[in-house]
Amino acid sequence: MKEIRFHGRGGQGAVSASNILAHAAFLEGRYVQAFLLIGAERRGAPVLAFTRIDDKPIRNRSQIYFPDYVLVLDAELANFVDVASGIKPTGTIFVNSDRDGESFSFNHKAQTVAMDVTSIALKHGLGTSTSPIVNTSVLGAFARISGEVCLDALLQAIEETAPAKPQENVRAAKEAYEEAEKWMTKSNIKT
Amino acid sequence: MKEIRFHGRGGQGAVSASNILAHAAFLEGRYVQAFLLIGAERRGAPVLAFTRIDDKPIRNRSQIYFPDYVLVLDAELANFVDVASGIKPTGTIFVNSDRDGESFSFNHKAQTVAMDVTSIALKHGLGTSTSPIVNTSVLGAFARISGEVCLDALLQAIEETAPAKPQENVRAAKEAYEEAEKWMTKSNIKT
Amino acid sequence: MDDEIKYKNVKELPPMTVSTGLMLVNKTGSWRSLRPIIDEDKCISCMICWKYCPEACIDIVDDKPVINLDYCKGCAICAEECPKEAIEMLEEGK
Amino acid sequence: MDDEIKYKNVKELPPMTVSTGLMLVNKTGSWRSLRPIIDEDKCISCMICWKYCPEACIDIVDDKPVINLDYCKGCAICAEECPKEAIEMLEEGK
Amino acid sequence: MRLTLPEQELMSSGHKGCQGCGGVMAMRYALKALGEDTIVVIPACCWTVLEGEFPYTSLRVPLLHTAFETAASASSGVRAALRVKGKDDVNVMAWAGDGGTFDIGMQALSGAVERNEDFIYVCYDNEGYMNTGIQRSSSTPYGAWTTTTPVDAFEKAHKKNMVDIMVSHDIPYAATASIAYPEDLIRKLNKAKSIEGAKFIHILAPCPSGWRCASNQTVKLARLAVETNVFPLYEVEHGKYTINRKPRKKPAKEYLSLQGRFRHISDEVAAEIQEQIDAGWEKLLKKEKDSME
Amino acid sequence: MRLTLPEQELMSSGHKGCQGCGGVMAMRYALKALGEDTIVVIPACCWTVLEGEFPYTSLRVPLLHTAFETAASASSGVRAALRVKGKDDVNVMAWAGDGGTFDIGMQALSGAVERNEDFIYVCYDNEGYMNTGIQRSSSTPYGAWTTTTPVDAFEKAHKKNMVDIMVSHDIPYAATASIAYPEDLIRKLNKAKSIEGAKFIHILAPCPSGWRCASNQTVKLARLAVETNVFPLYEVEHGKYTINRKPRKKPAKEYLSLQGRFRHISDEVAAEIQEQIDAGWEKLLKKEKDSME
Amino acid sequence: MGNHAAAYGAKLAKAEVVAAYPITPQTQTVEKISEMVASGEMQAEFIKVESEHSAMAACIGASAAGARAFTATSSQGLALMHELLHWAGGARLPIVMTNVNRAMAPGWNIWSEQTDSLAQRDTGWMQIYCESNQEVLDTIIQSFKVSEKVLLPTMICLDGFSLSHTYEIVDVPDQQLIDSYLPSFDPEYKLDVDNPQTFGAMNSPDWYYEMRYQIHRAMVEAKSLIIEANKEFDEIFGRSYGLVENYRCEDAETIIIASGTIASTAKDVIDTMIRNGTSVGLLRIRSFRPFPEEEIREIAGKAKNVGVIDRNISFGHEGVFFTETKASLYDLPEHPKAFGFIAGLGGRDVTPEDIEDMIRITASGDADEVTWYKLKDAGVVVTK
Amino acid sequence: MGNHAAAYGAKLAKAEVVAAYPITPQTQTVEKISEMVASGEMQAEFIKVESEHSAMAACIGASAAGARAFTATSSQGLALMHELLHWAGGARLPIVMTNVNRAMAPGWNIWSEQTDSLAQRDTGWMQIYCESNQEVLDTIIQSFKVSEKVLLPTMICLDGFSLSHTYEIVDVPDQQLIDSYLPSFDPEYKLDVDNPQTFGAMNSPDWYYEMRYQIHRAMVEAKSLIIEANKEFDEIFGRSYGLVENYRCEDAETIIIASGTIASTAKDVIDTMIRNGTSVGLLRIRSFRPFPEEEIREIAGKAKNVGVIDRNISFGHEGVFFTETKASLYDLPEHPKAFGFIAGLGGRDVTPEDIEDMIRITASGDADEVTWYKLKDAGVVVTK
Ligand SMILES: Cc1ncc(C[n+]2csc(CCOP(=O)(O)OP(=O)(O)O)c2C)c(N)n1
Ligand SMILES: Cc1ncc(C[n+]2csc(CCOP(=O)(O)OP(=O)(O)O)c2C)c(N)n1
Ligand code: SF4
Ligand code: SF4
Ligand code: SF4
Ligand code: SF4
Ligand code: SF4
Ligand code: SF4
Ligand SMILES: [Mg+2]
Ligand SMILES: [Mg+2]
Repeated sequence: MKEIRFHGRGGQGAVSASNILAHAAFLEGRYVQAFLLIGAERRGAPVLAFTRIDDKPIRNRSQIYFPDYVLVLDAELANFVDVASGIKPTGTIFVNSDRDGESFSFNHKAQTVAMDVTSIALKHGLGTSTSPIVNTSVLGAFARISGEVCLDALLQAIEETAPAKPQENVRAAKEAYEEAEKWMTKSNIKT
Repeated sequence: MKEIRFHGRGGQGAVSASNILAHAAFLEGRYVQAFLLIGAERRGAPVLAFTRIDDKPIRNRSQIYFPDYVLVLDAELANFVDVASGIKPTGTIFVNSDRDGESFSFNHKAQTVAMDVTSIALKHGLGTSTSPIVNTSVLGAFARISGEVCLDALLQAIEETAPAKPQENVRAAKEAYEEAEKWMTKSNIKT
Repeated sequence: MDDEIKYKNVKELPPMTVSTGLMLVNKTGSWRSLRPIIDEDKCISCMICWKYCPEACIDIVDDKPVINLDYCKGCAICAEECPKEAIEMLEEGK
Repeated sequence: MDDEIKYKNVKELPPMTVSTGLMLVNKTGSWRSLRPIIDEDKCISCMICWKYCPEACIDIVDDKPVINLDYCKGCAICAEECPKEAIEMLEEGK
Repeated sequence: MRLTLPEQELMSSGHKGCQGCGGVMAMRYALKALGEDTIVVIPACCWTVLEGEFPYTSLRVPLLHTAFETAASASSGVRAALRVKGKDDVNVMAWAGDGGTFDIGMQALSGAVERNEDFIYVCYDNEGYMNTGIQRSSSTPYGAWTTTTPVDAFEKAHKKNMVDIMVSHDIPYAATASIAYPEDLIRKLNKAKSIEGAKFIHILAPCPSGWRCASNQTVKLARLAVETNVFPLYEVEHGKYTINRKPRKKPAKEYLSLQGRFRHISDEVAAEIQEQIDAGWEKLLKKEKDSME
Repeated sequence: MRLTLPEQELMSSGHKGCQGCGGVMAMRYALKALGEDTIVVIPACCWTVLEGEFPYTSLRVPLLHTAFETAASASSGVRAALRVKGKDDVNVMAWAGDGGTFDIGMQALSGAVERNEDFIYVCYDNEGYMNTGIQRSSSTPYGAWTTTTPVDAFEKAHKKNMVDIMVSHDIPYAATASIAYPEDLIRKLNKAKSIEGAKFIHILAPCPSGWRCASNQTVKLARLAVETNVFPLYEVEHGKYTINRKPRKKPAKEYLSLQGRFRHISDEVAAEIQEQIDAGWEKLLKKEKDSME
Repeated sequence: MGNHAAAYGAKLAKAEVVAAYPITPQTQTVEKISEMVASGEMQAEFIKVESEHSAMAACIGASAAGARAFTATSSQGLALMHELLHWAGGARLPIVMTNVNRAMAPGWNIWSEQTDSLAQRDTGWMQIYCESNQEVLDTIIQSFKVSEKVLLPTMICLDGFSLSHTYEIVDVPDQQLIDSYLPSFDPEYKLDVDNPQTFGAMNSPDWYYEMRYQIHRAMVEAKSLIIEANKEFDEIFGRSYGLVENYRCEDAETIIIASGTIASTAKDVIDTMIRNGTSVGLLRIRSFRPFPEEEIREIAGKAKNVGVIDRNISFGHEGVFFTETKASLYDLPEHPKAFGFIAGLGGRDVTPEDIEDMIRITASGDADEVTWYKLKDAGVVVTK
Repeated sequence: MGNHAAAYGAKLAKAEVVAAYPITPQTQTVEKISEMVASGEMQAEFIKVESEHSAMAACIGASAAGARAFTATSSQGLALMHELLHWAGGARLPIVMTNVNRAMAPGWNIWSEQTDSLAQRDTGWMQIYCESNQEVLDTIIQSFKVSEKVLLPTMICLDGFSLSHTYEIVDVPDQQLIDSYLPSFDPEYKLDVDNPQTFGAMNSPDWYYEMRYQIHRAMVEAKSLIIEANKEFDEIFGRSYGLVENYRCEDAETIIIASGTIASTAKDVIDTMIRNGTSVGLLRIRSFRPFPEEEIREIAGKAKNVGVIDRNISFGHEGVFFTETKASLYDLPEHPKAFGFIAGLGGRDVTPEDIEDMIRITASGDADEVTWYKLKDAGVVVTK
């Protein structure tokens, strides 16, 4: 089973992201679960969402304490929230940031990957510069980096479940996927 | 234990009568209980009330099925309601009526006593000819005939608990008591 | 709907409290201590008594009011409202 | 009332849900993605920004508005309402 | 012989209403107006008890007894069911006392009127909780005795103005009616029937037991209430007030003095009541005038 | 520097209201008006959640959280307790959303006003159930999208007129207010404080999250609501209407177009809305005039 | 009558705020209090609310603001309060209420049945079932004492009509003695402008669980406080009740468990049967919340057969007292046979003969687990 | 998410009247239904009531008039309906409702706990607790079938957030297949101007008792109908649930009893523990009303130790499942030791590790009768 945690702000789409990811994995024939830790969060406040992916039915309905992946939609959050909490030593933290992954020193074992997908999202007209909607772009990058879902499934999932602008989101995700590809080649990372 | 049942109509004061009787017995140092069988009765409709009197605390809280006395406040009721129901063979049925006791043939064993106390009540200004308030007068007569409570206790009880016109009610009860006395002498009944 | 209904035991009951008979079984004439008597001579058949009777117990028979004493409770509204004072209230049992 | 409250276990709790501390412990500055910057030169101390700030986080210091960034959520109302356009909203982290 | 009301009786004899009950008369008339294709919803009130006892009923139309506060909300459900079944020719009449309307059923009513449910809500008003033995409601008039407003602390609040409140809800039709004027009452119910949406009819229905008067005074009191302007007859269609009767005004005392519940009031209180009635009447006249403009 | 509002802050920073929340501003002003000797009662609404979390609060006055439908009834209890303890100088302020006022708390409010409880009932109106994620309430205006009135079946009912309903209850004082006009708002709360009995203040408090607008538009929208006559500022003292502001009217479109919740509306619907606003304004002018006579 | 006993109890306890709404068969309590407040005999604010829901809300507000609050209701009214019963319990407000037990509609039925109050057993209210009007009055006074110590509300239950409308002798104690027994209410936590605090805010999973535990713990602790309050009451007034009443259960082979007026009537039956040589006793449950688990175990655990009379039904299972009794006897090494009887629903009279019959069935040790006693079923014995 | 599964369930069941009110964490059901009705995808009247109380009242009116009625709520909303829950049960109206289990205020808490619905267990509603969103959807359809046969309403419970807000794979069956499974609602008794009848009139002690018996009897009969409805469902859709789920209890020495999502999580734990040699099984209670007494007896009666996990508390006594389980095992000749665990109140997470721990405590056969599991009490084990 793979467990993924999303960090975002109220209104940024972290919850949709967890659902879309689950949906994508479902399209690949896997069992999935996506949920949120609600604290009746308001617009702007930090929120958490989760996805579980497995090859057999998922019956565990308790929360995720030790994620395999952490996806941070807004790098600013990392200043206030312990985004690396519980991350498995073998895990990956993905941060949407134009800074370098290494500059975030969350956890000595888990690897940190940083990529600026905000610009991608904005390019496709998702949100505004002050509140970009980056969730699908993050997923695109994540799909490539983690290899947990294939691009086609992801794009189909976005098309089927994005709350608005499906095509724009699909395009953004695709571009982010490709950017991640480049980034990996550049960083010499294989999966 | 003595068990008494009252028959009246909604608005005629049968319930007060059962309370006053209980109160009188209480003043004589006895244990008492008074209650009603409510069917959400409306003005004019037949109603039932009950009194229990005993020398020890009364714990039985079920209804009275086999009364020692039945007091009928309105003789007309006898045409529609089985006022003699369950009366003990040794019991007494008192009917407020200007007819003769014998003319009521409720039950072969129990004795039936009839007396017109309506006129007494009216004389003392209790109610109107179309709706006389006879409850205290009935109790006055009952006190004499049954000997279950003494006149003084009854009068005190009336004074303390009558919902209105205490003095008039006291006088009516007293007169009814005296009338009953006469009636008993006349009928050659001793208690 | 007008007949008396006698359930003998739980098996005969409907599943819920559903009333299928009419209260006509309840002869409210027993409540009466005053009995209305219509003076046919005075009556002009205006049917005001019929109109106001809360028991709906004044029948119209041959264009005349006829009180159904099975149900009349003796409220005396008819007597009060009759424009011809054609209704008198007598004490029951007298 | 302004301090942090740390209950360690049930025995330290009050008997019911009673709040005795202030939400000042909750530094809502972390919610902000835009940061208001007051241009002191433009500012005329009208205090309209202070008046409308939903966070009550603009302090009055020496008759001038000073934004407490611990709490400012970056809603930009102050900037919008300032008659002198003396407040600019900058992206956080930039 | 000419009958001024429909002859059909949809309320049977044998019910358990008190002698001379005004609330019973109100139902008799309402059903005469609405006819057989009517479903009645009754929350807790005198009508709950007087209507019948399992397995008997005194209505020849379908009747749903429901919880005290739910006349309007349960009726909404009935209407929705009829709508979904395509039965659009059936009247839904909610039938509640003043307690069930002014007090505990207020919110359900407000909500249903806001939704503009297609139903006729009738409040038969006996100015108190009579079924439980004469307690005050917010319909109890100033000055009245009830068991919860004993004579040394008689009712001090003024009767809530439900018709006005309904009008403030933009109800298509609201009206007052009286059991002393059955023809008018029936006309109003017929009009209500013809209007789509929520309708509110407020019927004054004297209660001999609670008003402490003789059982033969019901109609007389209801009539006096109109003739003294204690309870004016009027209707409001889409905000337009029409006063149906502008009587040559009788003094309130005529009305008050017949009722035991006002027996305790002093001359001053009686004068106050008279003033209030006069002021209320003026206000109503003004509303009529204002709304005509 | 001259402050137009009292300086004292009885609402602290650190609360959890959304960025730019109008409801938060409303409370800030209300407490500035009423001061420290105030007990606040809050039923379920956004304020329940944003106010704080055990063991923290953002109010420096006593606050009782209570069930959704009980703002007015729980406040009645608080007032009774104060009265029995002889503490007559304490304000009791019920603070509820539009859902808690127009809908589920309607009856408790109606009852409390009927009893003329000595309290100030404030409804901060964001025109929907925002705490649960933007569902319609009976305050939601015609034309608006909410999650229960989706764009293909947008809200069709008109906003319930709570002030009128309160006036029909003979309330001593009722007023509208706006977070764009805090001085007026504070004046009204001060007036409410000075009047014995029940007071109702209806504050329009835009909600960026639910109205689908930028967080910096709150004050602007509230101002536009007044300037377009969508939400006129007026007060009613013992039935007398006074309009506090008669703006040179702006077109409603200016107001509507800033809000995502109206994005779907066609020109026809927009025109309808404009008509309704105009009609409402005329009606209000007439009420003012009529009630002055 | 019981309703007046309740009113006098509230008066003697110096309830400061009363918010109540009439309902048969509780109405006379509201009426009597109105009267006493109107005449000045009782110094309280009486809020004439528009529903029971608002009655409880007003009591909550008043109690939170530090006033002693009282209300009274029955059946539908109690049910209408349900959400706020949870509220009062969760808020730890020592409100005292009498509930006249009445059957729930539909069909409408105004007579005695305890389903109404038993259906509130999870709301955090203490529940005391009385068998006499004296007990009603005394319990109100005791309950304020206990409630205010443990910060939990108490519901005092009396059977409709058979107590509420029954006149009997009730000693109305002297106010001064009551005052010496029951101190005035001065809670540490309350709405107070001089010490502003917020009550009932969001409580996340961090501490909510512990808050709930505290409610539970307080109610468990109330057991000894109820006993203590009774003892103290006894010393002054010569009357005491306890959590349960052990009526001649010593060495009884058969024990019948009942509450309210059925228990009262049963005492006569027990006396007669013992006189006739049957080994039988009555365990009257007075406090149902807190649940007197230990007491039941101790008293009924030794019997051979236990019969539980339930004037209530939890549809789809069995009588509530029966379930909870069995559960409390569960872990005894050897436990009695238990039989449940559903009886007296909707005011069906339970006579001494009926009780004797149920005792005999129990004593036989051979019956269905649950019997719907005297179900009109053409003589067929009916079990669940 | 579970809330959408509920909405689709209602749609597939062709609910004709929906009257509902939003509340966290149920809101999305109301929203989804609004949407589907607005778009014409669902043919129903949706009444946007002003409170849950009116929601239930409207459902009562609609159902009495012969329409299939559905609603959804949670916690405070459910509690506000309480009087009308009794009404719907007493009136024998086959309304179906989903309740998202959430803790009761105060303090406000929107997270999972089952006290809200368990506190309704005496109202005459059937209660089914689900462990997955598929089960929620399927159960709505099954419940209309059963409800309409026995004329009783059903409440379907799902844990707040952990089901209501959890996205997972749900098979939405074909409408035609559903139609073949679930016939349209055509009740014999209803408000009908062509056959006027009166519902819910005064019912005196003469027959009220028998009416109550019938409700009870109908619910007991529902047991076999639930099983049947599941079987039939299984034949068409290949899924079946039953009154309880016996998860690897055969010959298990230790059996843990749980419901809802805790039971779901427990399955993983059981598998692991069995793999590691522990003799353990899970009895998941699905139908709490009607109460599956026989099933519990049969499955759990043979174990040595039984642990009951309650995500609820009946203050002053213990967990509701624990009480009722013990009561149902009471008259077995030899019965297991029983241990109660209060866990997960107010959304406190119950992890696989926690469950394993509770199983171990149970298996040890040596623990306090009731444990407040993981109470923050500085390591002290806390018992009731
Ligand atoms: C929730 C609830 N509270 C109280 C009652 C008791 N109750 C039944 S009828 C009634 C009074 C009804 O008054 P109103 O509506 O004016 O009708 P009336 O009896 O006067 O005809 C009351 C208080 C009830 N049935 N349900
Ligand atoms: C009895 C009950 N029903 C539903 C809810 C859920 N609920 C809490 S707040 C809320 C909406 C509040 O709307 P409003 O009063 O307008 O305040 P807002 O959230 O918009 O500020 C709802 C539906 C509840 N807490 N209690
Ligand atoms: S009211 Fe009088 S005159 Fe008219 S029909 Fe009746 S009895 Fe005859
Ligand atoms: S007395 Fe009353 S009930 Fe009898 S007929 Fe006349 S009006 Fe009708
Ligand atoms: S509103 Fe602008 S000008 Fe006025 S005080 Fe603030 S910053 Fe200065
Ligand atoms: S941006 Fe908003 S929160 Fe920050 S200071 Fe300005 S008004 Fe206040
Ligand atoms: S109490 Fe009044 S309203 Fe009720 S039945 Fe009697 S007369 Fe009619
Ligand atoms: S949802 Fe609206 S009302 Fe609620 S806190 Fe956010 S902005 Fe304020
Ligand atoms: Mg009334
Ligand atoms: Mg709102």
